[in-house]
Amino acid sequence: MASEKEIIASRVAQELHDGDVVNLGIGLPTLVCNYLPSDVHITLQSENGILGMGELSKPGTEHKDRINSGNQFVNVLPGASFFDSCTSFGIIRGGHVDVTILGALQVDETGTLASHIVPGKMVPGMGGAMDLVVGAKKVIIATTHTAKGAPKLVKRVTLPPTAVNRVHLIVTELAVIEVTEKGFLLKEIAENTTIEEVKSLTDAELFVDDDLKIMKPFLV
Amino acid sequence: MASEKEIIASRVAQELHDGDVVNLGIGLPTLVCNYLPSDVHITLQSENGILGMGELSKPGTEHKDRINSGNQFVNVLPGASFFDSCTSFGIIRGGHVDVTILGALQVDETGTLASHIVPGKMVPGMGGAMDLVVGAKKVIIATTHTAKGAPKLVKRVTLPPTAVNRVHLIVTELAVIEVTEKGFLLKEIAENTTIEEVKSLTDAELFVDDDLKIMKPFLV
Amino acid sequence: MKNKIISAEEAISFLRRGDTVMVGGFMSCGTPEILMDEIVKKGIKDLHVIANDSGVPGRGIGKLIGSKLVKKLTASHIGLNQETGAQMVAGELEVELVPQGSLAEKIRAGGAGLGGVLTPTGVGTEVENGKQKITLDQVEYLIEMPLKADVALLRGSIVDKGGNVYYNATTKNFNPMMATAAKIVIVAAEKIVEVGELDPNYVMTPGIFVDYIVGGEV
Amino acid sequence: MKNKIISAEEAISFLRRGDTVMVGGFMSCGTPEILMDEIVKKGIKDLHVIANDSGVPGRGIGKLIGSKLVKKLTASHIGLNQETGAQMVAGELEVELVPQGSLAEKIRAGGAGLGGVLTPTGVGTEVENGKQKITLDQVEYLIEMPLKADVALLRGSIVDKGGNVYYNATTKNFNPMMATAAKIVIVAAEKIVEVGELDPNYVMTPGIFVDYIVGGEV
Repeated sequence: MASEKEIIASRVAQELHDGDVVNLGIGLPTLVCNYLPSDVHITLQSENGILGMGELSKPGTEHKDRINSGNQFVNVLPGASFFDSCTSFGIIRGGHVDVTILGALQVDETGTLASHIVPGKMVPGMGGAMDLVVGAKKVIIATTHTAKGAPKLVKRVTLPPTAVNRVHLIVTELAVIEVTEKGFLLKEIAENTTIEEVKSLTDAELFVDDDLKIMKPFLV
Repeated sequence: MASEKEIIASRVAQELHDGDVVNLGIGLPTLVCNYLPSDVHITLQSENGILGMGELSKPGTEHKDRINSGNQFVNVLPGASFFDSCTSFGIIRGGHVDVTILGALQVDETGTLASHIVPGKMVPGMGGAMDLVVGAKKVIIATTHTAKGAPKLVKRVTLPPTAVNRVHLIVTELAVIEVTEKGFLLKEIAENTTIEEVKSLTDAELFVDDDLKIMKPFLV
Repeated sequence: MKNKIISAEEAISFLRRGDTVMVGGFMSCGTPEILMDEIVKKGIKDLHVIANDSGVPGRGIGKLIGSKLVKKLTASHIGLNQETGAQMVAGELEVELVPQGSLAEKIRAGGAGLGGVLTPTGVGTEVENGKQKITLDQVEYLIEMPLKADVALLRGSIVDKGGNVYYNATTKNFNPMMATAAKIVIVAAEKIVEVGELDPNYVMTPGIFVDYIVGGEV
Repeated sequence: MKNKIISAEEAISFLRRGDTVMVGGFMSCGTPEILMDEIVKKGIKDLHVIANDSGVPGRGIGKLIGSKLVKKLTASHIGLNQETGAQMVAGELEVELVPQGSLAEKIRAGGAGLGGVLTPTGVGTEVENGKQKITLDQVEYLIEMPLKADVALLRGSIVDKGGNVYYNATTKNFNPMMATAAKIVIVAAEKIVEVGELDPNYVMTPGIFVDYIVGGEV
């Protein structure tokens, strides 16, 4: 059976269009590339200074000068380019990244994201996340619906926000939810759950789209 | 006999030190290089994007892609570099140019320079001059003492200022004058003039240095 | 991969009367002459041109000035094109002068999503007019706000088919910043090569910024 | 021409206890390891390090953290070095977190003579704390002010004897900005070549910014 992560990653992949410039957060988001339709070619940006990033380097082919933002050795594709961090974040902040896909600790119905800090517990720093969420044209959150049973989709984030009112879409193993002016709009629901269950696992009001669809994660 | 321009350029050359990064304005300032002592090697910056600029390209050796800020074809020296206009003015504004040498329409006893506009008559634009005068560590004005008999060194500029309180030294065919907190300080005087004459041709108070020297333009 | 190579005529069809257009180059070095020629041919009027200067008569932006296609010019210098000054004095052309370094930063800010930069350049001069000032750590700065454009017309020395650009020598100048600050970016290429032929270390404008490539620039 | 090539020991003699030091690199890629080693060897304490991150234990800036030589760290991320977090929690190390793009701009502003930049990044977050906000055209921005340092320690892939630097692939990251923002700039070179061997088009940090070169970086 497919894991939650695979379900989420494959469904997120359907949001990407041919030609998109995409920045993938560390962890789950990096799986998205595995599920791209063959006619969808995207350009991956890595904020440490790459456009046109390829796959992880195979053992024995790593180059010490060529890493991704997750500190892994990577390849680059023909047509790639390298640049400094100011240029990289000019690309990000300037709206030249079409989609960024990130994880979340919490995301609320106003589109505010908390992803970088749990005071007193986990203080890794925001890295490039704040710039990415502010700058990317579309911000997709790829996350499990709950963490240890606690809802991650909430009315107002209680953790320190990473960026305010910037999330467009949330994809979980249970649902696809758009952040609208009214709040969370349930667009798609997984086969193996119910509207009631998704509502009960969401700590904010959930509007059900008139045209609610069944999630079809593994289309490709 | 040496022209006024040659006198000024050769005296300004004595202000440059081995290793200096120098930006020369169009016209008279470009002559300064002709009078450098053989043990003084400077790096010339051209604000259109060169460090390590060389001489003007000889006829037949010009390259269409390689001009200076005065729209002349130039050579570059070994160790040169090319860069974009943002980098170029980062170098200038950031204080990485040791000396800039510019002409003047007027310069006043507070170190304020007017060099880029005569309202209603000459409106070429400031180009890079405002950034250069604000950013260079040392601003030297190389100019004739008067223009058609009218003093260029004045109490307060009447033309629109190019930069305020930024000129350090003024070299004319008659004198070397430092801009101090008190005002114009006469440091050197040409052999063929008198303190009285210089004062009469200067439209501001002129303090005479206790250690007043005779200008020795052609030392090299 | 989308084909980005089009003709000069197709390229200039994206430019409309009254558009704001950034044009790369410094005294025409790095200016896409074939695109200037095509604008003149089509006679697209009332342009707001943002560029370092207005070239010289008959070269670079001078071609647009000479054909009276420019309604407003934002530049740092117009001294080497007497026609620009003449049209300005005659009230036919509005000229907005910006210090060269501030102009470069304003365009960069436009492309990099910055709300502006604080610069000491121009404090106490006419450049202050209409601009907000701010004092930080006892130093006065002008807030220079971002510039953006409808179309950017650039010149690349070597361009790959994906739009990666290499600018030779002093043709670089304002081109890389302008590539980031316009809705439609068109590069006139001196030489077009296959994707993969440019070393990723030598790419000066990543291909994602370039919408269209026109060959045949000289 | 002044000889810029010195030993790691001579280079680190310019660094004093309590200095603010910028260190290039992203997760140690582009960090001058031989200079980190020499600081550890000399045991120079109470440093204020400005860098993207604190490396990993035993690599890059992780070496300085491991030897407890850092009093304050200004960085965007410390998650891959548990020792940094532990020292912070123990009150031994002050950590100032800055969004990565803002950090890059702050260093660039320091080197480029800007009083700061206006960025939308961090508005509504704890990054606002202690910073001035400004609203332009109905958008709120933070004013991010410049960063400067006493010493910058960088890593160059190819460096000519005049100090011109070429950074390969992703070693570039923060190095070019840091080269402009410190009083003393030291580059650890993987390869040193004669002046004139680097194509002027491929120079990523002009030699005027580099005070000293140390060979032998791996």
